[in-house]
Amino acid sequence: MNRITGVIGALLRRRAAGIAVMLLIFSLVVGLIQPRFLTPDTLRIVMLAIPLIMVAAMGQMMVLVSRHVDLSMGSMLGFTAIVAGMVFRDFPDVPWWVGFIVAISTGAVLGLFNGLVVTIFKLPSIIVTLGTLSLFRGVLFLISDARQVDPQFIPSALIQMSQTSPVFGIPGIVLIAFGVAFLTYLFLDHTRLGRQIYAIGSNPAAAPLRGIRVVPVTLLVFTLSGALSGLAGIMYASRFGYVNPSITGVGFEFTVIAAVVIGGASINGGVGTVLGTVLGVILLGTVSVALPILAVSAFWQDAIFGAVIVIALLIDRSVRERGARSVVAGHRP
Amino acid sequence: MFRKSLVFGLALGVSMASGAAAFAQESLSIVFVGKNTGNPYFDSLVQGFEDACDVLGCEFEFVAPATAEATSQIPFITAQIQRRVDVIAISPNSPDALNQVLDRARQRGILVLSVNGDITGSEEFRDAAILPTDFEKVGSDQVEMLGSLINYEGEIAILSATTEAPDQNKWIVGMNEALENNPKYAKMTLVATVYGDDQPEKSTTEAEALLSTYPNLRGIISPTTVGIAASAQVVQSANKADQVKVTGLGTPNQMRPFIKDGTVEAFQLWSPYNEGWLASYFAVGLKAGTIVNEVGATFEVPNLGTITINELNSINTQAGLTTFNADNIDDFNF
Amino acid sequence: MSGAEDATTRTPPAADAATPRPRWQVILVRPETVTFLFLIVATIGASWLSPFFADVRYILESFTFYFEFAIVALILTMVIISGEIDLSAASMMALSASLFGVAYQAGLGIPGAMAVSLLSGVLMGAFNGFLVINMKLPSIIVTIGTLTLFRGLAQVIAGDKSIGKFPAWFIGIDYRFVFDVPIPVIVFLIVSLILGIFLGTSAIGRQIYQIGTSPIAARHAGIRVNRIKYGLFIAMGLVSSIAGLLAASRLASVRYDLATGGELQMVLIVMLGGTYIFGGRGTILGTFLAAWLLVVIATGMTVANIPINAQLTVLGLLLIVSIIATNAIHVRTQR
Amino acid sequence: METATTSSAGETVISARGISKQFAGIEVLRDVDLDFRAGEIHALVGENGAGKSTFAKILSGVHRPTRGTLALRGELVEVPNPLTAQRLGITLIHQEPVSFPDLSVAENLVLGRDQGSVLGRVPWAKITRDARESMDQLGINIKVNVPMRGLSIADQQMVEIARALASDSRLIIMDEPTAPLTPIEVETLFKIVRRLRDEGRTIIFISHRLEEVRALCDRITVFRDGNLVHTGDVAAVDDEEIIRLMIGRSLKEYIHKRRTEIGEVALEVKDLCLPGLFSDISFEVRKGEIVGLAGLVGAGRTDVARAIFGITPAHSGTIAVNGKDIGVAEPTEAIALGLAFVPEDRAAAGIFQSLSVEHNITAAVPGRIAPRGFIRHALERALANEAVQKMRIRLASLRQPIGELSGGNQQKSILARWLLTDPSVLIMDEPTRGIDVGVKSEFYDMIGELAESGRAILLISSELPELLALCDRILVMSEGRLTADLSRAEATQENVMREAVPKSGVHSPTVAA
Repeated sequence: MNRITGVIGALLRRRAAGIAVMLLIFSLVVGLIQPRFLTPDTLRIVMLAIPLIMVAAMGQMMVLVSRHVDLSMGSMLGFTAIVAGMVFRDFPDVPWWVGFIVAISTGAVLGLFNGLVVTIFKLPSIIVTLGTLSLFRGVLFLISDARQVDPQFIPSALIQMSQTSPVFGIPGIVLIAFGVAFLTYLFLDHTRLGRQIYAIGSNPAAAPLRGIRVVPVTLLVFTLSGALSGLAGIMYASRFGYVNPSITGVGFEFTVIAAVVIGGASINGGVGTVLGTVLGVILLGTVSVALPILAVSAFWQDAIFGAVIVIALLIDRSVRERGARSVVAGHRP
Repeated sequence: MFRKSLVFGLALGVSMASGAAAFAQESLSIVFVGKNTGNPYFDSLVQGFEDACDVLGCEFEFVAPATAEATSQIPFITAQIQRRVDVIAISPNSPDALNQVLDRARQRGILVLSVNGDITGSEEFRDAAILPTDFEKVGSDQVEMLGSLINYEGEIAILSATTEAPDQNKWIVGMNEALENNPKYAKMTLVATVYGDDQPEKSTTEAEALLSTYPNLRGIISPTTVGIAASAQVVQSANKADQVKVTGLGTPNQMRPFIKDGTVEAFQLWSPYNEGWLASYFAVGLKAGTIVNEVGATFEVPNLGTITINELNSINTQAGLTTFNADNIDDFNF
Repeated sequence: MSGAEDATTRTPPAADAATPRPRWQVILVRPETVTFLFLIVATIGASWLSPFFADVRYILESFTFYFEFAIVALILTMVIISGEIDLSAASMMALSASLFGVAYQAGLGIPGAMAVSLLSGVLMGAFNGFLVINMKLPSIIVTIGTLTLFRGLAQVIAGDKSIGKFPAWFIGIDYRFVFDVPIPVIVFLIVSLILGIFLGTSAIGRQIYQIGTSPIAARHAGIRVNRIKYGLFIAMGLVSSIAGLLAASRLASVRYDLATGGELQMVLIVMLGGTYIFGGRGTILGTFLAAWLLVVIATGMTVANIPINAQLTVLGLLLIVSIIATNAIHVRTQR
Repeated sequence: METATTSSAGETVISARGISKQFAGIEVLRDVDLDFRAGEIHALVGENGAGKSTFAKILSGVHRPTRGTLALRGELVEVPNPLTAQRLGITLIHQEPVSFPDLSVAENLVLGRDQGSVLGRVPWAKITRDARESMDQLGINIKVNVPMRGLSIADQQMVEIARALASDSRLIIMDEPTAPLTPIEVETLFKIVRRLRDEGRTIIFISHRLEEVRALCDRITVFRDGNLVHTGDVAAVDDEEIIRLMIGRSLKEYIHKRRTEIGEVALEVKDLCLPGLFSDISFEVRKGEIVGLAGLVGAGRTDVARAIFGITPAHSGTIAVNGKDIGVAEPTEAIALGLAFVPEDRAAAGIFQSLSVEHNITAAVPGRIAPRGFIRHALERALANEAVQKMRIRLASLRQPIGELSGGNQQKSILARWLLTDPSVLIMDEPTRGIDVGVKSEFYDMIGELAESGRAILLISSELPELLALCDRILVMSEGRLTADLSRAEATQENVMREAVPKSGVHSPTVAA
């Protein structure tokens, strides 16, 4: 019995391979039912559907690896997108790239705020970010005066990033998404700081004993999560062409968390790979594109995402059976 | 612990005793309860109210909940009842969840107007409905619009809001009837009706699926502002503006770039501004006794001319839809 | 192993006689006292903001809008005291209410539909309990998953149509009065009283605190930790479905988006009431007071026509501040 | 086995002067003066809580001394944190290896050791190569690119040692490193340690086992009650003397003298199995009898106790209390049948730290304080008061959080909790761990009294002298099996140890808890 579970465990541990296989099977099944699914066009649609999730997922994955979670991403996305949009609206002459700087730096500040509350008051990040989820949304309503930024104010250069680009026809935001994934990979796997994030998540109590400064690294992780949400925010403006305070980013955090946990990042910290996360995002994107092509009601989407989170948690547990580890210990300080 | 709650009750009671007496009303007070904040459509509607009240000397305020969820307007209506306003105008988020609270408002002598959308099936819970146009005709108008863009032939699809959105469904019924019954549209085939839930992400995915599933698609009608913007965006990024025509209902500000770059040739809507303007005149006239709220009655409104009260006490601000295209879009800002 | 432990284990006998804090201090730094003071300040502030606020009838009527969340928050208080959390309650409300609506439409009649709804609540609660207790997953992340799942299922089952046309006797519970007090207020008072007595004086109530303080020690002391936690999660599902039914009665209709975002308000009420996010501390009284505090704040701002923009900010800020404040109070009084 | 050479006259590497440490106003270490020389293996011994671990933690920067100074080769140094200690060449190898389970062995080796910019590139190839090299140097066969999670405790211990070596530490402190190791592993470890000494490094070896101290160490320092009571060459003192120095008096004072007869069988365990932890456990404990359960850490003693009490139930086998066969799946059921269990980890599994003494004492008897389901406070107060008096618990108020009490009084409260359930079988797992010497003797008396009153007692302890003094019989466990059942007459330190050491040579079962 031990050997069998060992084999399954080994397979599951190769999470990336597992997701790739799932992706393949899923695509084939959908393709059998609806042959039109297996066309290059679907690939294009999927690629356009995932960049925002991918960018934010990199941030969320780092947060999970450090044994935290960030529920405020949707509000940070909306917040940064509105701020960037307002800059475009109120200063029509600024070039498109200023939006990137504004959104990313605004996001970084919001993320830093999350990090500070978590580290200073030693509170569980999940509750803190649940609070800032509504706080940020409220402030975003205040600063935007609850007004939408209309498409006419979004620079066309920005809009064009979501369309066919000179680089093999791949849209700019797709390139950005994969670029961010690659940079995240370099950062997490090949820099000392990146490894420290894993160390903190793997054993927070021992990290200081090895000279890792837990508080600054944690702050950095939350700041990065905010900054990447900001990048997703400006990409939202590019992709959808307008920013609405009450729509933009609502519920986004759940999609991102679903993608990241499918990708194999553990809620217990210390585990998570860029490759797995990228595949998780693609799988989720493929599912959401396949639903309308199969003419399945969009109503199923949330239920499927919810089920996916629960199932991914169960897989995570079976892979990393931690014996007598207390149920509550996870969210105690 | 319950000793403490008693103390609380006392404290509340004391503070209540010193509560305010009724405030003398100087002029008519109108409150408009929107669907939700951040909905650009209502900016223009509110402007209509404000301008009319400037002329008429009424007091106007705009409130709206954060989400368009069914129950979210209830505390706002109750608060307005408590404020003893004279008129509550509301864009209802639910056709039936508001019935009881609206009933209460009317018991207190408050005039309740449903604006921009009706509480279909619960009409007895409001005094009158101010609707932008005759909703029965919207469907056929939209089919005609798209038909004119594609020479009345080819596959078409509808991208709507939610499956149960009452206004959209009424219009979709109208579209289907026109397509079936009018020989003019015999060569147009409706291949799909899909729903984007008025969410940009879902609407975009649905529109993309339409393009991918129906390679011969010639046109998309999207009778909702989120849907038409998403459809236009999808067609634009797929470089299929020549092949697939997008039209529907949208606001000029939302659609301006697509009109400018030729992705969308024309779309339609009405004037939300006039809804606010008309509602204010109607309310003030009714309260002053110069207008009778009876089916068939008529009254004059500056700029809009003679208005007739239709069946179920519904009032339209304009007969047909306004069409926006490259020629006139810059005349509008909402 | 750690220094702190060395200290406790090696305390010379002389250090035993630490004097406990004076009683007045114990009472004054209780989080509930803070909630109560806030309530008074908020009531005065709201009366000052709008002359229309200070009206008992109006406040009682407004309470009915938050009543469903408040009653769920009472059970949530016990769940959080036991060291767990349940964020899926608002979604459970929506799914059970949607099932109620669909069952009624299918011709089951109100009693049958209510039974379906209550049963679904029990099952959803048991499902959460299963994932947390048997699968040993952290409740906070599990219930975020089921939050999405249950809401999604509600959407699948009920679409986005409004299901209504319930018989007249069923609807309008918020507009029935006993001595001018709406029935929901009376229900809330009675339920608070019962749960307050249960949690404060029953043996199981005591065990809930002990579980929240240390689940391992509780198990070693023979407390049926898993059974009690299961009970709490099921109670959570049951009370959510009851809240869903009450909302259906109040609104005369149900939709899948019922109580969207309600989990935040529920957690806000519990946190405002001074319950410790890490478990082991908190009272029903605190939650009871906090429910009124939320009503006073939200209603005060609404009747003063303060834009919802500012309201959202205030509530978000309130949640963060209340967590930080109760945390600080509990950490201070820990030793 | 090579005999320990007497102190090679190495120069003094580190010297401590007047080191004192207070925790929350309580002095746990008093004016310790101690020098360590290059090229020596120096044993630190003492009872639990004597201060040896605290002293080691001060040396390695985990704690800072309240008073006193450290000098490294004559120069005064500050050691504010473990990283500084590391840079000064001081490494502490914790009793339970501190590792990062999700990171690879190689990465665990370098973490915290690598200097340079945090944004600097991680030289993976070099890290892996170096890791292989240091494993080879130690002569151990561990794959360096697998996650730490899968390693046995012993292997993790070896990785820790490799880490200390790789960082070129001159002073290596090992806190009870042999506890989870098999004899073969211990031998490997000893070889490595001797080699390190021969390279001129200093090794501080904290241990409970005198025979290990004798086999390995050059000098010995004995701590008692926060004081340094003796330093000298190992060869110059005999075991008897060391024990006397450690506990301050002769053990013989404690010996439990039986006054009543041993009665019928109270607890009977048959063929108890829990795969991976223990198998084929059969024994019985009679009324009035004190039975000891001895064994090394990880031998499965605690697991057997937990299984009997229903915390992690056994897979097969039977347990009978007073002749009644029972299937215990929950502690609640065990309690109802007359079992009681004082757990090893008092802070986590015993007390409710922040709750009052009163609530702690009455936690196991909800039925007695709440006859109809609702608590009657007068009843509860009376029960708690009576227990406090009977157990002579010293406290300021019953409403005081139990965390404020001393370890001994906490433990008495736990015992008081169980006496309220009137158990017929009492299982105690390391009941005297972390308790003052003074209170300890009180405890021994109490255990004796409990047996006198006809209760069956199963006593798990790592302090052999304690078991030898108190028990009527001693059961010995090794590698999850019962290896001996020794009567009081047969039981000697040597006999018990011989049965306790693993025979198989493979790794001891990993401790689950």
